Amino acid sequence: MREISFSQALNEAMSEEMRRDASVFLMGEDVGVFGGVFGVSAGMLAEFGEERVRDTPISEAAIVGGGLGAALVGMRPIVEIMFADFVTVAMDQVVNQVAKARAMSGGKASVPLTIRLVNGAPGSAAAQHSQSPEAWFMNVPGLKIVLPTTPYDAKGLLKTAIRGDDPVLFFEHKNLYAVTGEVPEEDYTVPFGQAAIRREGSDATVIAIGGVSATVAEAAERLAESGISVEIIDPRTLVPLDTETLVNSVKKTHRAVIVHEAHRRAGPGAEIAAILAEQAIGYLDAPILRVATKNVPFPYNPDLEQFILPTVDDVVAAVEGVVKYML
Amino acid sequence: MREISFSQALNEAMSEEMRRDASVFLMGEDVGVFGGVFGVSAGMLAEFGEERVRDTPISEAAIVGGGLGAALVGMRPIVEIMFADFVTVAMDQVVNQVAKARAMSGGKASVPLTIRLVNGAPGSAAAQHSQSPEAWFMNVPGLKIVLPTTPYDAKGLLKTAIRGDDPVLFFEHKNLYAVTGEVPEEDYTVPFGQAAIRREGSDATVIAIGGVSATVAEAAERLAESGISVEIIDPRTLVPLDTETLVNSVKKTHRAVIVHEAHRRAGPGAEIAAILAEQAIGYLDAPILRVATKNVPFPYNPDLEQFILPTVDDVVAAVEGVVKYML
Amino acid sequence: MTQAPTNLLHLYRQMATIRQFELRAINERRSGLIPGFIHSCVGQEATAVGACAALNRDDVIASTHRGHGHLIAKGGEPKYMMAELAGRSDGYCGGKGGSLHLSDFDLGILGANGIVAGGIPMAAGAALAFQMRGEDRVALVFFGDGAVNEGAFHEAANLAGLWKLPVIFFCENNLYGEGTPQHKQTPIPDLSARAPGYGFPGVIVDGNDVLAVLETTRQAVARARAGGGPTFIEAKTYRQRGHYEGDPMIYRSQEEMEAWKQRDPVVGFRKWLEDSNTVEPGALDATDAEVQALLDDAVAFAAASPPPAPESALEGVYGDTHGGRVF
Amino acid sequence: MTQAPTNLLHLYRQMATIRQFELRAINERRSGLIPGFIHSCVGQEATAVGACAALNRDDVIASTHRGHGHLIAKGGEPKYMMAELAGRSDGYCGGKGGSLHLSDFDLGILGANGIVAGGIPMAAGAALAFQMRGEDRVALVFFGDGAVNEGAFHEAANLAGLWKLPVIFFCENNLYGEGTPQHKQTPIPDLSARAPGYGFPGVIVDGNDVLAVLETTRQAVARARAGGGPTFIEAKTYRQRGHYEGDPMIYRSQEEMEAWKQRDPVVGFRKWLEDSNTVEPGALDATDAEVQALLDDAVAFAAASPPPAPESALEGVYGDTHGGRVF
Ligand SMILES: Cc1ncc(C[n+]2csc(CCOP(=O)(O)OP(=O)(O)O)c2C)c(N)n1
Ligand SMILES: Cc1ncc(C[n+]2csc(CCOP(=O)(O)OP(=O)(O)O)c2C)c(N)n1
Ligand SMILES: [Mg+2]
Ligand SMILES: [Mg+2]
Repeated sequence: MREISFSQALNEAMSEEMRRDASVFLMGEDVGVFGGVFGVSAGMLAEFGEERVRDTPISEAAIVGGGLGAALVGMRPIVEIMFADFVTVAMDQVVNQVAKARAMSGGKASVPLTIRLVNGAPGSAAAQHSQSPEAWFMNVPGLKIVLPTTPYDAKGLLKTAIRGDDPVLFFEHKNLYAVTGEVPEEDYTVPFGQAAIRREGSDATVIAIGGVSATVAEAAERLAESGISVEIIDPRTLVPLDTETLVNSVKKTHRAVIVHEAHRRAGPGAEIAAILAEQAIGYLDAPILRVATKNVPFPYNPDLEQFILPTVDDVVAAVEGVVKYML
Repeated sequence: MREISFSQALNEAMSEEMRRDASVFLMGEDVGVFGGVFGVSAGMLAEFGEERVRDTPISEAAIVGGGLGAALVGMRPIVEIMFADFVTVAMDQVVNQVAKARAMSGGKASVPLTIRLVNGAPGSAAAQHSQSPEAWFMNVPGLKIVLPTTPYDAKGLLKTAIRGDDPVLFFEHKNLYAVTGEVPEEDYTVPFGQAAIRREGSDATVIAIGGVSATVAEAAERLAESGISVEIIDPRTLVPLDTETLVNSVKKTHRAVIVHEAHRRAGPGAEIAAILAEQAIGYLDAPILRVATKNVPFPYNPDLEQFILPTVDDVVAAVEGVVKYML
Repeated sequence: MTQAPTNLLHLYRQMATIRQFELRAINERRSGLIPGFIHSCVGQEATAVGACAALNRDDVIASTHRGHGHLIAKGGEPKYMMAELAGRSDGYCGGKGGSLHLSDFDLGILGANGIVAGGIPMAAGAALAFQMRGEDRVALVFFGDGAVNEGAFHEAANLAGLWKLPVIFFCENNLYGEGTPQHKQTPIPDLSARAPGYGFPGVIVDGNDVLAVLETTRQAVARARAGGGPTFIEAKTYRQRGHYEGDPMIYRSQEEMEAWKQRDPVVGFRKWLEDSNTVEPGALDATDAEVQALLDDAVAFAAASPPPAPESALEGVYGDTHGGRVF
Repeated sequence: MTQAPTNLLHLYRQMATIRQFELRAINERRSGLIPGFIHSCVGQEATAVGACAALNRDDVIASTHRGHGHLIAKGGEPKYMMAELAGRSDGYCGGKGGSLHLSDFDLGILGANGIVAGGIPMAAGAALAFQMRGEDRVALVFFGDGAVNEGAFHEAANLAGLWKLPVIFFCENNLYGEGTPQHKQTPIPDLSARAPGYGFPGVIVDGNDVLAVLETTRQAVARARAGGGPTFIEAKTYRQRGHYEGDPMIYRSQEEMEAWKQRDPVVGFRKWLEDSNTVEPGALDATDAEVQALLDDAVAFAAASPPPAPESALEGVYGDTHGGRVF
């Protein structure tokens, strides 16, 4: 099968959906002429024109709220928040308007709105351009939350988001854009709420959320060399969450380590740990560990940044810890 | 000792600090002439005047950001967000400016800013006036998060917030304002990071966060009647969190139930469950349960609202569940 | 009063319906039928009716916390509204929205809103959709004098001016935002003076003169339909009752309130219709009687409507449930 | 050019320092000394220097992502700035802030900012503190043309106009926000036209003429000190380089860039000083040499400065650690 980049996969998903459905359009800061700050929408302006690939002022609340209004009257907007850190500017629109529109209307309002956000740290981008805020939104009922990790999933999950009737926060990790992988030419979608087992194993379950996929894969390789067999689960969507697959894996391996790049305290791993502590407690042979970004704003210096980020070493140490643990 | 209301305790804390320190002032929507929508600052305008008890336009970002700027040049502002739901409008200021100012400056900036927010549901206030968003901010390093539950704590914790050099989100639950309790006349403070053991017990630890205190106390009474001895821990501050007291209690009782009014998914209970699943796993004789608001926006109808809120029955059932549980 | 070719009796009927709706709702809140808060628009009937009379059925409005009048003027039926205020299953939102979140997408009512200025971006977004699809439709958004100081207003106004969106910014300037007078919220006497900063005209109209409001809105709507872009309409009016029912109103004088009562829009229009012999003799009395009957029916309908089942709180949050999984 | 009684050579020295700082920083980024992004202000030296020359040392500024010039003009020392850009321990923020978060509270520099418009409310807040304490100090906030479309600008401008705060809103209109020209972001030609909507004057100045900028800012500062409230200064200028280093600049023409280079503020001011015999012969060459030496030292200083210890990432987030507990 052909291989394309994660970025190209997203571009294809948007372009194909825009070809098949006139109600789909893209709007955001520098998504048009510039092709997106990370180049994801490169070439789309030429194909679809200024109306449907729409450069906006720097007004995140109006971008998200505008997308909501268009969605409420039948469009299927895709809006881009250049860095996930800036979703704070549009927070009221996301939390109090977009997320709740359907519920407040008694189920009648339909909000087919996809909000693409770029998260992730590496690169000395410092405290305001590095965050992974997905956990905040897990606490806001009404949203769906997607974190693709492969080009295949990126395309298939984005199509599901665009075609669905609910608002979706679609997080794209900076480090993944250049990653390549197999993506079919034919149309396909990837459903929400189905975790992917990225690697089968028996000694410990590692739940790898979003951009840490490569870190975890490398750790698993290294652990395999020392005879530790790791099962890697990629939830793909945090809301809805495929609890079953997570719990079943932990029931099999009896050990769980959760890895993510969001800050550790009250990050997405907290919810997953809590679910396991409720639903799999009797099967656990070790503490549930979380490997995540330390609880400080992202520092600029790359060594400090690296120090607070979850690393391969951290994952290896955590897995070794749970495997060796004696209750 | 004299008894005063929670609301009066807050009023006293602010007034006394304003008397002793000219750099303290209060600013927010209708905090002056109106005395605060919930009456917390009643009478303060008369004593301190318009300069220091400052009615603002409806501009939450400017209120919080204004407080930040004043704090950076040596004031100790208290700003009020009328309903915690509206902090979304000021989210960028809270998350990207206030929380990070010190860290981004290499520890040099001092941000003695207290942000008071009114959280909590009961009363058919519906989806945009009922939320308890404290968990979002637990995921934002740089903030301290306080949830007082008694008049004594309200006064003492608010004084600690005002006198401290860090930004504090101070959540006041609507249901608590009218609660009365003993409060000394003399000056005192309550330190952050020290949980209170509200009731000692041996069969299960119930961690009661914020406004659910009465619900949990009632459940404990009821459980006592059927011979189940509950230990109630009130963390008082979520950041810093008194992990030690929580873990020690669970090591003693071997069972944990966490109760809060924030939505269940990725609420503050997730983090606490995760901590226990890491630090007390070997002591647990039952799943860690969370009793919290169900994962839907707050409905208007009071029965529906009641249905999604954590109730005494829910707490009783959860505790009975963990006590009867056989691993 | 300005003349305009329209069904004047219909305008009167709508104004009388709004007035009666408010008075009945206030009563029914006291009687216990209505559980939540009410922000009545008594005194502001002419803005709602005049503005909506300039719209077609397929045009849309976005409304505010003080939205009952807007809804009725846009075609909302009192019985479904009253049932919603009572939290019943036959309400517009099945009892889940209440006063603050009333909506009806068939009637082009995108929703009341609990967030000041929260609905403004969505109106711009709906207008964008109309423009992109080449439809002859406009969006009109109501907001108060207090709302013009929120960032969401600003961002949406700029976007609408930039893209010449068919949206009307309709400001009901009732001189107060809660307890704070306009001059303590904004440094300028006329809020419409902000419009040129967004590249579109701002006009002032007597908000207690329904025909003047209608004529002004018609011109704005015509301009919008013709591709001329937005207009900011500032309608000077007054709310005769408290910000919410129960408001002690310590922030304004008896004289001021009395003076505005003399300019009551409903009484005034009725008198004008009578004095000018514009309508058949007896038609006004007949209309009043009709309205009474309509409201009697509405209250009876609401009281008879079954409450929603508590478990229904869990429905209608998402458009699908992904294979039956609830999350 | 406008005349103004000031040390003209000092102004030139500052402008030349900024220019050289930027060019050296760009080089050192290529060389690898500087790890993060740089948004250079080459071409905008006159705004920074002219504006800050009107301030006293105890006045404060809030800056932007394009803030190096502002810092130097307010007294920032190139060596500590360069060390910060290099992420070293001797940098202004100990290597934790980087270009986007440079600050020095002793010099009244409240911080660069990674959030467009993010620093505007804090400037208003600092001005509020000065006003409340009766100090003869002002705050000046820099922001770009793109920033005036953010809600934070609007809310802060309204607050400042309302309270007549001693704050100067200094807009560096360089015609673009990233790749999007002003006319695709705002419907009005002059951004200063928004100021009357906030009750204060807006003035336009040639942003490439340092003396004109100085004179205009002086008037605004005098007005602010006299209690007259804010002024919006729109300085028309141009950034000669990309939005960030590496920007392909596909969104603007070679001709446009060339035309503005002809109006280079540093070259122009130097020539004027030379031609008008305002400074001693040789003084300009001597200054250029001084500046070169200063920057050589700065780079050497940065390169020699030890990197912070990775573990120091965990420090400086809070002002205290509550009895040694890290959280
Ligand atoms: C973002 C936000 N801030 C504050 C409030 C609380 N609040 C509700 S209505 C209101 C006053 C609004 O004033 P205005 O816009 O003039 O409308 P009016 O009530 O006069 O109709 C306020 C402050 C809110 N609902 N949302
Ligand atoms: C809230 C927010 N939105 C978007 C960005 C991304 N961004 C950084 S600079 C910039 C352009 C700013 O334009 P302008 O204000 O004119 O300043 P200039 O870069 O021209 O100096 C944008 C969109 C950001 N940093 N913050
Ligand atoms: Mg008003
Ligand atoms: Mg610019």
